[in-house]
This record gives sequence, C-alpha cells and structure tokens, in this order.
Amino acid sequence: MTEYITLSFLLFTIGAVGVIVRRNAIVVFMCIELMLNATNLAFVSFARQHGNLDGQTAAFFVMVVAAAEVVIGLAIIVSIYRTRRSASVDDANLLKA
Amino acid sequence: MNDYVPIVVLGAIALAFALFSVGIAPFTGPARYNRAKLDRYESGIAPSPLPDGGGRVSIKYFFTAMMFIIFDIEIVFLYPFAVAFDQLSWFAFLAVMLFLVNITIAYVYEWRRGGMDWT
Amino acid sequence: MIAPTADTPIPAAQIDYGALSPLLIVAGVAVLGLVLEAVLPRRRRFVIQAIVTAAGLVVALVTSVLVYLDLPDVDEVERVARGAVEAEGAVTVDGPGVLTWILLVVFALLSLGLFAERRFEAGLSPFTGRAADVPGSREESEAVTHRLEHTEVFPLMLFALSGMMLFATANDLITMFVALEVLSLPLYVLCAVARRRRLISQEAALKYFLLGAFSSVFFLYGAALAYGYAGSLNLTLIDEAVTARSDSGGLLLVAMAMIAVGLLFKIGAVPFHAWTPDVYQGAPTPVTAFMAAATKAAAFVALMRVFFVAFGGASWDWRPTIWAVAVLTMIFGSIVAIAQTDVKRMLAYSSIAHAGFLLVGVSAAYLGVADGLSVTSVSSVLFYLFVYGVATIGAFAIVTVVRDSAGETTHLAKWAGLGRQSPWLAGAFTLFMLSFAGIPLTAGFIGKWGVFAAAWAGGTWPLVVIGVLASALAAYFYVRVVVLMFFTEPVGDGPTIAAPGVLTTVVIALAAIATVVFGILPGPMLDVVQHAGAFVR
Amino acid sequence: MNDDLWGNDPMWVVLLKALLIFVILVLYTLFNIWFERRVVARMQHRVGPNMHGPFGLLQSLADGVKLGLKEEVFPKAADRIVYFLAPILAVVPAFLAWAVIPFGPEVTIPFTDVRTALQLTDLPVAVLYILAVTSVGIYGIVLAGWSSGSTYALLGGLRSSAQMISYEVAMGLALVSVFIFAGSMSTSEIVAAQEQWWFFLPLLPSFIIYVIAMVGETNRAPFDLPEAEGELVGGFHTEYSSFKFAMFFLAEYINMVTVSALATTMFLGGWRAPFGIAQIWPGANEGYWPVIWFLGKTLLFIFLFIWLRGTLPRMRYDQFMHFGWKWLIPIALGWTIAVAFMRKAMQEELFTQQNVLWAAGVVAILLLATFLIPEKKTQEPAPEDDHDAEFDAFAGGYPVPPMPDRATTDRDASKEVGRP
Amino acid sequence: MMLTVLALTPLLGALVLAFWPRSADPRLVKTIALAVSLVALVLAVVIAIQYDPGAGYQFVEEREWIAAIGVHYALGLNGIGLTLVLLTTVLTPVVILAAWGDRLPDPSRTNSYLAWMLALEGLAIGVFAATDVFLFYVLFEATLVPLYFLIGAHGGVGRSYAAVKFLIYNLVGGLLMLAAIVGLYALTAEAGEASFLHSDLLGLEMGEGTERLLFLGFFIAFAIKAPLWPLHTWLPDAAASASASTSVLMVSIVDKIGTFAMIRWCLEIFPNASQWASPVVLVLAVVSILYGALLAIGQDDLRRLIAFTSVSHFGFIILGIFAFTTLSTAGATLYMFNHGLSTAVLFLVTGMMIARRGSANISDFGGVQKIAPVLAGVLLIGGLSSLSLPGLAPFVSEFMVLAGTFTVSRPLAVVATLGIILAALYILLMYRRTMTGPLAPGAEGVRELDRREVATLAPAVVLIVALGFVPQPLLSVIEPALEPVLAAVSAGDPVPTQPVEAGASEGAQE
Repeated sequence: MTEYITLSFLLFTIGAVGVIVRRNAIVVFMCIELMLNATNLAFVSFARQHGNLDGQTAAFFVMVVAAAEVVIGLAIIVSIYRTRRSASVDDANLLKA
Repeated sequence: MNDYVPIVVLGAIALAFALFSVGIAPFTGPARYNRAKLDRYESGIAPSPLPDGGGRVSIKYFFTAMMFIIFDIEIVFLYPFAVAFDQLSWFAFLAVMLFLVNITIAYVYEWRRGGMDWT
Repeated sequence: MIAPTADTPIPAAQIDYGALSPLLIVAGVAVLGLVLEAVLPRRRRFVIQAIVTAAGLVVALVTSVLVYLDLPDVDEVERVARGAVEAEGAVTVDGPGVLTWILLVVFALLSLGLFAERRFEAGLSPFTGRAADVPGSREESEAVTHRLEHTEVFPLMLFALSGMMLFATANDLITMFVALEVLSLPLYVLCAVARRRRLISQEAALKYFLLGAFSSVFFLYGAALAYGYAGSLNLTLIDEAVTARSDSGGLLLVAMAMIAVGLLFKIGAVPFHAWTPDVYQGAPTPVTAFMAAATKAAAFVALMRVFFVAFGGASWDWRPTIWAVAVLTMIFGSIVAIAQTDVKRMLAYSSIAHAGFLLVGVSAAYLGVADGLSVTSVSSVLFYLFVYGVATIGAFAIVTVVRDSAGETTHLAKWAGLGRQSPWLAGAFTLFMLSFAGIPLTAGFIGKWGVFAAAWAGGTWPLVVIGVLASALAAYFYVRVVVLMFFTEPVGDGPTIAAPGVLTTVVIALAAIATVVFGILPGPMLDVVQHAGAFVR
Repeated sequence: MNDDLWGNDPMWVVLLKALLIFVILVLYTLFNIWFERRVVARMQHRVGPNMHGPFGLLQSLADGVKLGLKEEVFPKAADRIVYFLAPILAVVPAFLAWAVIPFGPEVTIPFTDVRTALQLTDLPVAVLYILAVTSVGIYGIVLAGWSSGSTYALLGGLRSSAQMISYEVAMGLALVSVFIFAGSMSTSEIVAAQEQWWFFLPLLPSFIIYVIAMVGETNRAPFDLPEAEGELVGGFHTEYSSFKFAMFFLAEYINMVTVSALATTMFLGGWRAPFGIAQIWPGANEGYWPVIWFLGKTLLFIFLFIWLRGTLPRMRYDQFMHFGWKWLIPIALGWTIAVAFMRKAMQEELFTQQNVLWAAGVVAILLLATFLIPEKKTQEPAPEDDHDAEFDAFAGGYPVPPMPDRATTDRDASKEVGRP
Repeated sequence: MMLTVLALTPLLGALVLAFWPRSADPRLVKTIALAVSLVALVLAVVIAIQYDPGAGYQFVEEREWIAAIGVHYALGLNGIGLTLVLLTTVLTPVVILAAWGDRLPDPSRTNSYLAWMLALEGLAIGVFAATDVFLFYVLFEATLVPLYFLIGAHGGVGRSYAAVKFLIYNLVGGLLMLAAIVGLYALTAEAGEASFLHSDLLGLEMGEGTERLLFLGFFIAFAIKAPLWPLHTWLPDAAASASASTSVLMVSIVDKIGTFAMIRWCLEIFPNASQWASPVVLVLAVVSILYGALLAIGQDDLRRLIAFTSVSHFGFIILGIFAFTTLSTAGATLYMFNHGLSTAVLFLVTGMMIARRGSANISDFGGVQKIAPVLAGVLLIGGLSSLSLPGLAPFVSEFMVLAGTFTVSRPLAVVATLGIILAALYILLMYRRTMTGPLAPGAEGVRELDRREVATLAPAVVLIVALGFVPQPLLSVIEPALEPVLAAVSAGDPVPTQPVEAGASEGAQE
C-alpha cells in the first residue's frame, strides 16, 4: 500500500513544484490538476487500506470539484488570453507586487 | 487485480502492433524530397502562415468542452446511482432527481443565454 | 421482465431539513436566480434579481435566527454547547455555526446593497456588461450603449454565500472541501467582472484562482492524509483517533500542516497572504467588501472547527505554529500596510493584520471555564469577525463613493482633504478606521479586547503583548488616513464624491451605526456569542 | 460476477484470447471495408471490388499493403513527437475496448479441459471502462490535428473532438437506463440480465438514442464532419500518409465495430441467440455458437452504418451540434428520469409489468413523434435587417459560405448584442 | 447621578456645538461653550461642598454595562479624584476664555475646536471618577481622540506630525494597559466572576510574576501619559504645535491622568509590584526632574521650554508617589493640582505673547516688560510658581514631596533638590531674556493684556497665591483618601508598620 502513497506524494510534489516553477497559467493549472489527481490516488489507496468507502466517495467529490475548477479556471485564463494574447503569469503584472 | 492483467496483455499486443507499423513506415515507402510536399496542405494555394500557438479558435469549442465536462460529471454520478438503483431508498432516489433538476436548470440557462448557438 | 431485487437495501439518510433550512434556502434562491436569468427579459432582470436575492437573504436570516433559538442544549460534561450533528455527520448545526450563518447572511445583505447600486456608472451596475468582451473593444462600448448588465452576479454571490455557510458548519473534511470550492469558485468569477479596470480585475481573478486552487489542493491532500491517519473524514471520528493515538503521528502532523495551509490561505495569514492585496485591489469593490468580510468569517470558523474539534487532542502540536503565524501575520500586515498608497491595498494589508489578531484568539484554543460563561476563543473570534466585517463593508462602501472621471479613485493622495469636502463621509471612514485600530467606544475595541482576553486566558500572554504592540503599529496607518482626510490640503480639485445612492448610503449608515452601537453597548452581542457555546462534536 | 471465472485464467489462455481478439479485429476490419464497399456499390448500382480474391474479399488487404508502401511524410510545421504518437494513441485504445466485450458464454478450449469465458476479462465497471478507453482515442484525433500544423487538420481535430464529446453525453445517458435495469456495469452481467428480455424492447428510446449517438461518436456519415472531404479535405488526418494514416483508418473501423458490439451487448442480448431460436434449439446458447450470433448482430449494426452512409447526406456542423445538444441530450435526460420513475414504481409495485410495457411503448411513440415536428424558429431575436446586413463569414466562429443573396464583409455584431 | 451629570454636561455641550450651524456667529458659539463649562464648574463646586473627606468613595454609581464580561459603569470620587475634577472644571472655563482670540488655521471650525475641548473636559472628569478599570481604560483612550483633533486640526506648524506622534505614543501605552486589563480579566474570570470594579480588584490574588507583568502594563501606559523620562518625547512636540489652550488641557489635565492613575490603579491593585518597582521608578523620576530642567534651559521655543519644565515637574510628582510616604504622596497629589495651575498660567501667557509676536522663539523677545508690564507680571508669577517660590502654591507641594522622599532615600532627595535650582535657572533666564533689557526689534507689537485676558488669567493666579498660603482645604481632602492606598502598599511591605520611620532608617543606612 505504501507504494501508492509514495507515488501519490511524488505526483503531488511534482505538481507543487510545477506550480511554483512554471510561468504559463495553463501549465500551472495543469499542475494543480495533477495535484488533485495525486490526492485522489491517496484517497483511494487509504480507502483500500482502511477497508471503508469514505475515501472513494471523497475521490468522487474531488473529481466533480476538479471539473468545476477547470470550467472556471479555463474561463478566466481564456478571458485573460483574449485581452492580452499571453497566458504567462509574469505578463499579468498590472497589480504591483 | 488479476482482472486487469488481460487488459495489459491486449494493450501490449496492440501497442506492439501500432509501434511496429508506424515504425517500419520509413523503410517500406519511398523517400523523395519535395519542398511542397512537406508544406501543409491548403487546397492547392500557397499556405498562409500560422500564427503562434496555432492561432485563435472559436470560443464555441471552449463552451462545448465546458458543457461536456458538466454533463460528464452528471453521468459520473448517475452510473453508481443506476447500478445501485434497486437497493436505494426513496431518499436517494429523490436526491438524484433533485440533482438532475439542478443540471437541467443549468442546461436551460445555458441554452437560453446562447451557449448552444452554433450558427 | 427483470424484477427489481432489493437484496441489501442502502438505508436512507436522516436529514433534519428544518435545521438546515437557511443553507437550503440560500442555495435554493441561487438556483432560482439562474432560472430567472434564463426566463426573464433582459431589461427587467436586474431589479427582479436584486429583489429576489434580498428576499431570499431576509428569509434565510429569519430562519437562521429561528434555528438558532431552537438549538437543543447538549449535556456535555464540561461546557455549554448547543446544537447537534446533522445530515449523517456531514454538517454540525451548533451555536457557533448558526451564529456564523447569521453573520454571513448579514454581511451578504450589506454587500448586496453595494452589488445592486446603480447610481455611479450612469445607471449601470458596477459589473461589466459582457465579461466576454475585450476591454476597450468596440463590442464593449456596444454593450454599454445597449446597457447590458451581468445579472448573474446575484446568483453567484448566493452560491458563494451558501458555500461559506456550509464551510462554517461542515463536520467532515470532504464536505468542508466541497464547501471551500463552492465558496471560492463564484468569487473567482466575481473578481473578474469589474466594469472599470477590467485588466486589473481579470488579473486579480487569475491570481486568486491559481493560488486559491493551489491552496485548496493542499487542504485536500491534508484531508487525505488525515483520512489515512484516522480512517475517517468525520471530524468527530478523527478526534477519537487523535485522542487515542499511540504512535508519534508523523502522518497526523503533515495532515494538520497541510490542512492549515489551505485554511490559512483563505484567511490571508502570512505567509499565505500573497493574493490578498492584489485581489482586494483588482476585484470590483462590492465583491471585495463581500469577500473580505464573509470569506474571512467562514474560514475562521472552519479553521477553529477543524483544529478544535478534530485536532483538539493534538493542540500542543499545532498551537506553536499558529502562534508563529499569528505573530508574523500581525506584524507583517501592520508594517507593510504603512507603505501602501492605495486605499484598497491598504485595507487588504489591514485585513491581513486583522487575520493575525484573530489568530491570536484562535491560537489560545481557550474553550472557557466549566459550567460558566466567559470569553472563549470561539466567542471572541465570532464577535471580532462581526465587527471587523461590518466595518470592512462600510469602508469599502465608502471606497465606491470616492471617484473621479475614471471610476473609483483609490490612490491615497487623492483622498487628501476629503474631510473638508464631505465631512460625513470622511467621518464615517474615520469611524471605521478607528474601529479597525481598536480605539475604545468603537466596536473594534471590544473585538480586540475579546480575542486578547481569550488568548490571555488560554495562557498565551506574550502573544497578547505582541498583539497590542502590533495594534499600535496598525493604528499608525489608520491614523495616517485620518490625517490625510482631515489635515491635508486636497491635491488639485481633490476627490470627486459621487452622491451616494440610497443603497450605498444605507449600507454605510448601518455599518457606522453598528460600529458605534456595538462599541458602546456590546453587551447583548457578547451575550449572544457567549451563549452560542462551544462547537458540538 | 463469478469470481472464479475472471482473473483466474492461466497466462497462456489470456495470451491466446488476447491474440485471438487482435486477429479477429484486424480481420473483421478488412472484411468490413470490403463489406462497406460492396454494399455501397450495390446501393449505387455498381459492383464494387471484385477482382482480388473470391468476391474481391482480398481487396482491402491489397489496399492496406498499398498504403504501407506509400511515402511517409513529416510535414515541416508538424510537432514531430506528437505527430508520430497520435496514430498510436488513436489505435491502441480502439483495441483495448474489446477486452471486456463478451463473445459468448463459458466454454471449454478445444484439445484441453480448461474452461474459460469467451471474453478476455470482465470488470465490475466494464462499460465505464469501455467509455473511458474509447475517450482516450479522442486524444489521438485532437493531437493529430494539432500536431500537423495545418489549419484543416486543426479544425478537423477540434470539430471531431467537439462532436465526439457532444454525442458521448447522449450515449452515456442512454446507458444509464440499461444499468438501472441490469443493476450492474459488468458486461457479462448485463448480458445475463437480458436472458428473458433484450433491453432494446423496454428501453427502446435509449436504444435509438444510443444508435444515433454511436454514429456520431464514430464520425460516420451523416455525421462525418471531421473528415468532410468537401470542406476540410481530410480533417485531422489531412497531413497523414502511409502506415500512420492506416492506423487512423484502422482505429475508425475498429471503433465502429466496438460501438456496434457494445450496442449488441447492451441492447440486443449480447451473444444470446435471437428470439425464438433458443426455444427451438436448446444448444444455441452454448459452446461456440453464440459467437456467431454475436458477430451476426454486430454485422447488423455495421450494415446500418453502411446503409446510413449510402442514404443520408452529410449534416452541417451547426445542425449536427444543434441536434446533439438540443434534441438528443434533453430527450435522453427526460427518458432517463422516466425510466427511473418507472423502475421505482415497479419496485414499489405500483405498476404491473404490463402497464409498464404499455407506458413505455406510448412514451416511445410520443418521443419518436417529436422528431417529426419541424423545429420552430424560436427565440432568435429576428435579425431586423437580415437581408441588408453585411454578411460575416466568420460570425459564429466557423467559416460559413455566403448565401447567394448576401454580400460578404466583416462583422455583423447586431445579432450578438442581444445576449450578454 | 451627580457625577454622570457632571461628566455629561460638557459632553452634551460638545454635541450641541458640533451640530451648531457653522455659519453661526463665532461669539455665540464661544459664549455657549463658556456657559457650559461654567455650569460644569458650578456642579463641581456643589460636589466639592457636599463631599465628606472622611467617607471614602462618594457619589458612587454602579450599573452593569457589559454584563457578558463583567464590565460596570461605575463612578465614584475620593479626595484625589475630587481634587483633579476640580482642577479640570476650573481650568476649562479659563482655557475657553483664553481660546476666545485664538487664530485657528481654519476659522470656520471654531465650533469643532470648542466642541472638542468640552468633550475632553467631560471625558477627563469621567476618567477621574471611574472606579471600574475597564471604564477607566475606555475613557482614558477616548481622551486621545479630542486631543488628537485639537492638536492635528487646530494646531500650528507641524501639527500633523505632532498629532500622530502624540497619538501613537499614547496608543502604545494604552494598548499595553489593555493587555494588562485583559490579564486582569483572565484572573478574575478564573477566580469566579469576571469583574473590573476597583473594589473587587483590591484584594485580588495573583502570582508574583503575573502581578509584576500587569503592573508594568499599567505603569508604562501612565508613564507615557505623565511624561516620565525616557517616554516623554511626544510632549514637547505636541506642546510646540498645539495652541496654548490645547497645551493647557493636555499638560495640566490629561497628563495628570497618568499620575492620578498611578495612585489609583498601580499602587492600590498591585502593591507588591509597586514596591518591587519603586527603586527604578524613583530613579527615573529623578532623572526626569534633572533632564527636563536641563533641557528646558537649552530651549529657545517658549512652548517647548514649558513642556520640558513639565517633564521635570512630573518627575517630582512621580517621585512623591513612589516614595510611599503619606507626606510625599499627599504632596504629589497636591502638586498635580498646583502644577496644573502654574503650567496653565505659563502656557496661556506665553500663548498670548506668541500670538502677539508671531514667533515662539525666546530670542525674538526682549524688553517686553516696558511695553506690557501686566503681562510681564503674570509671566513672572507663573514662572515663580513654577520654580516653587515659597508663598506660591507649588512650593508647599514640592516641599512635601522632597521632605517625604528624604525620609526614604536621602541621595535621591538631594539630587531632586537640584531640580529646584535648575528650575530657578530656566525660569529666570527665560524671564530675563524675554522681558528685561532693551526692547527687541520686532517685539514692539506685543500689546498689553486686555480685559478679557486678565479675566482669563486672574482665577488661576488668584488660586496659586491663595493655595500657597492655605493649602489645608485640599490637603484635608487628599490625605484621608491616601490612607488606604498607602496601607495597601505597605501591607505588601514585610517589615515596617510605620512607613515614614522605616523609610527614614532605610535612607539613613544608605
């Protein structure tokens, strides 16, 4: 069982690093999705380990939420892209840090 | 877990076949260089340059994708419900119906606001 | 034909709809708003949507109060607590939770006044007519000439509100996560649809979204690990596992840390505050007001619920971290706010500082004395959230009023001399600033007093001392604004004060009255928050 | 599910079955191509391929070999890696879907005494698995379109994916009622549940929706917009040649067979002998015979595909999407709800079976009738100056040819303003 | 009810003025303000007459205010409070009368100027009468707001900076006290019922560490208020920027809250900690005395000079308080009153001088007594009272403080006495430079005092002289009130039963 957890943790870390390192909003966003899926993996593995269904149900909800997030997130990214022709996070710098 | 082993086997066979076919293509066919041949095809006229990133595509495709996601999620919920249908009480039944009503409302909203106009 | 076979029936969930009715009403009205959006003709949508939303909120408010009055007493051995776990363990309808509902609905009602204000933009709402248009394009000016308005903002706001309400009462980490997203997603959208300065608004939305999604994944992974540790996502059951733990609990520590990251982000605590100034500045001001007041309230109650109920048994593991975060947040927010030149950014940093003060109350984890009513972490934070929220909405309402030809003028230099031009407005703003600074006879003072009292009672007096010093720092920049408004000569023509519409006036007036009344006579409100009791588990 | 039946085959049996499926699919594809050409030819009063092999049966093989001997092209603008991988990504999932299709009941392998099911494996979520795996194939198409670096290919890929996902929803909804009746998503159990009644009878609307959706899913006429030769040249595979093109071709035909097989399994009783035969001949549902029934039923659907292709003109893209989103999906949704209520009513014994059948029939007829009602021109806020307005070829985002009475210029925004 | 009425009278007056139309005749507004303050004075006098010196807290009012956290609206006066209430009510009419001719930066805002003054008076009375520490704190902090606006909106050059500095310093102090009050709450809540009443807090049990911590919270707040070196730096800035009337209100009344509260809250509630801290405090007080005096000598700005003299005087007051002898403490209390008077005279007179000359620099004056002898005379009286010339009021109190301190610590008393000499130096130097010698160029415009100004200054001058000869009425009120305080402090002191003697022997040993 620990392999799955390790894998999920690895995926999560890769996603997190990606979010921090990458500059393209879409890529950042995909990294976040990767993290969500890593979470799902963890949920399902733990569900198996504990022998109850809570984790699997949780994975269900996570999928739905991830989908909703995709809809909203892509809409925002697309609208920014339409106005600026760039999806780089660094190009969005009207708000001073 | 063993249920999935045959799938892997079949997948391996298919993958091997596909890789082999695509892989031997350079050796089976002729290779005669021709600049026009390597250009993209545009009905016989000189191809117009593509903008970066493939250029813009209609936002309608985005709408379609979004709607698909919403409805696909709906289906994801409906399948377990359907499978367990006979074991479910009225409560679960009504809950899913309520869920469907909600989806329908979103659907009507999208329809009315022009999200499904393809013309 | 295939006969139905009911071999192992799955039992129906027991749900007390009465107790959950405020939540259901808000969500229901939001859905109703969508239907209206689909069926109403465009010209009449705005007014009807606003009225329906207001009516829904009022009904929700009334039912919340009724639910609150009807909460059953819990015979816990030690402390006063009222309420019960509902919906198969998913939601806890208890005193603090229902009180938070009431707060949230009140905040939403106040913000609604700003959402629905159509006096400033030549009779149009503060939201863009068609979010899909490229700013400055021909389509956009067309949208303006055709007087298009996004009336979806009302349902969106209600959806966010329902998420917040659920967030504050969720008794289950996955419910909490869903609520977190339900509250966040509409806010992301709302951030992006400002009528003026759309680029900034969209940028704010993007930042909010990316960072928000990032942090909620952390929350979720924390939940997954907590599940791995305890074998359940239910806060009560996690508590049992935590209390009975035998191992060192490395998994538990990581889980708590990750959950904390997610929650602290929503709260805007350092070092997870990076989004706050950008988003507060970029979002349409009504949205900022709503977000600043309501999100913070919901997130704080959720934070306390998770850490008091589920991880209460491990409080000595997490409290030092929260102390550190609280200290950092207070000091950082106060110091950086001093350097700000934009009102909205300054209020954003002030909100960070306030998150720190609130965390002081939380970190004490003081649950009160047995069988007695006293200031506890929960009650003091609730009171603070109320006064902070009211003053925040009031302050942002004033921000919407101070404008020049390009819309709101948020640069501080432009606010110079406001006191001469419209003493009432400047006076109200001063009042809110004083309340933020925690000057006696304003509600903010009692709020601060409460969290510090709870912290001291919880044995963290050094935090109280740091807290009061940070308050003094914070007071500096609040006072600076007052100085600017009253004692500085206006630059050029000074700010143009748009005559506030009835709605905005009412909002400002209500906020100001509440700030004064609860500053002078906080007794009834304090009684209420104390009688709310502890979290039910 | 029978636990000792699945996942306990010896490795060589698994290998054998997998190989068999692979071979069957390849051969079936060759056959289908020939079959299609012959049938279409017959419909058009032609003869069709008849030179190579008996009845020209080897024509497809010859074509395939010819395809393999063509020059392989890597277009200049292509993204080479993705361009290379796309056909593989299209074809492998097409094969994979067959892992859970039941060809027949449990049999003894000849020359041994090993008993095994005529099905590679089964999963509790087999149908879901099929849907998932076939969806992966869409990636192949989109990526092929994108990586070619050509406008036609890109548009074809986008259209294709838009179309497939649009009809996937209707298809998925149609399957819900099957699951309600079968109480399982395992293919073998669904077949088992159809022992008495094939589901296409009680679930006729589902069946019709499924059949329409499956045609849309496989990009076949009249829904073959992605490769619409007239407008998009070849769609997503415009720039492909040689074996890579062959892979897409193969994938399309396998997908056709896959959806047919799924239709057979879900609605036509799978490998069960047609109604009546089993009553006359008890052995019809045992041994290797069911494979015949199964392949026969599948071929029926293949014929339907061909028939449609020979009969119907291609739809316009907007008509196609309109049909999918505004007709199929609401009907599927409504029907699903109706099925759920009926089933619930049966559970509560409100209805006798008879009544249900009647009601189903009535509803089905009513629903069918709705197809006959011409669609109203609704809601369109009648463009005031439709004819005088300058025509915008890209108004909705898709290039639309100008009608004879309209002049082409740039944007006509007045129509858009009506809806924020 | 008497005290509430007394405190509410000016507050209501302030409210009336705030809403009075701005276009109204300024003289009418001023008259109203003066009338209100006189009413308050009359009320205060009535209270003083009714006051019975031997009966502890009187005119007590006690009502629940915020029941949830045990806060009461509790007022009551003892001798000390009465003294300071009298000081407040006496000085306010004087100040308003003095403000009659103030040229404000924005003349249309006379209303708010006077309204804030009245508000300050009301709040100050409340502070002196509050017997609930929470109420005390609220009013204590609330006094900042009027003063802040008085300095910031109606002050002179650099007012904005001065106002903010003033506010931040006092706020820091106030907030530290808030922390301590929070601590008190935690203690009482733990002990049972949360309460902030003075009477409930008296016998409160607390650990040594806690007590010291809480004591520090309170003490630092009061030390900032009553500018004790090194926390005094806000005062000179504020005084230099504020109008003369504001300065009087600030130094003579509001700063007294600091010393007053040291007696009422620090000594009574934290007797042990007060004992513990007294050596340090005494040293700081002496440093204050010398430091203030030395810096006063070096000042060229009249207002800053007076501000530094006040730092020095506050040093005496704090010295007296923390010497813990009946003599010194009573002297300190009396000193509060007297210092209020003498500083008021100084600030007002110099204010008039500055208004006439248009400059606050001593070097811009010279030989003024030739053209304005009455003005010079009043300045001299004020100055002499400030340097504690025998026969004027401050002498009595300063002597008492020094005498009391002497019994406790001879070295400190001796060093403090140096302060008197320095005081003579700065006052006389200032007087010589401004008033004697040849008339400085530019100082010709310094007119003689007019009748209103004489009327303004007269009451204070009269009181200074009168109290110089007959301090007994005030002392008779003060001393009984101090008894319980000293009893509390010495109860924590393990050895001596008679504080004076013990102190003396201690001093002798040193």
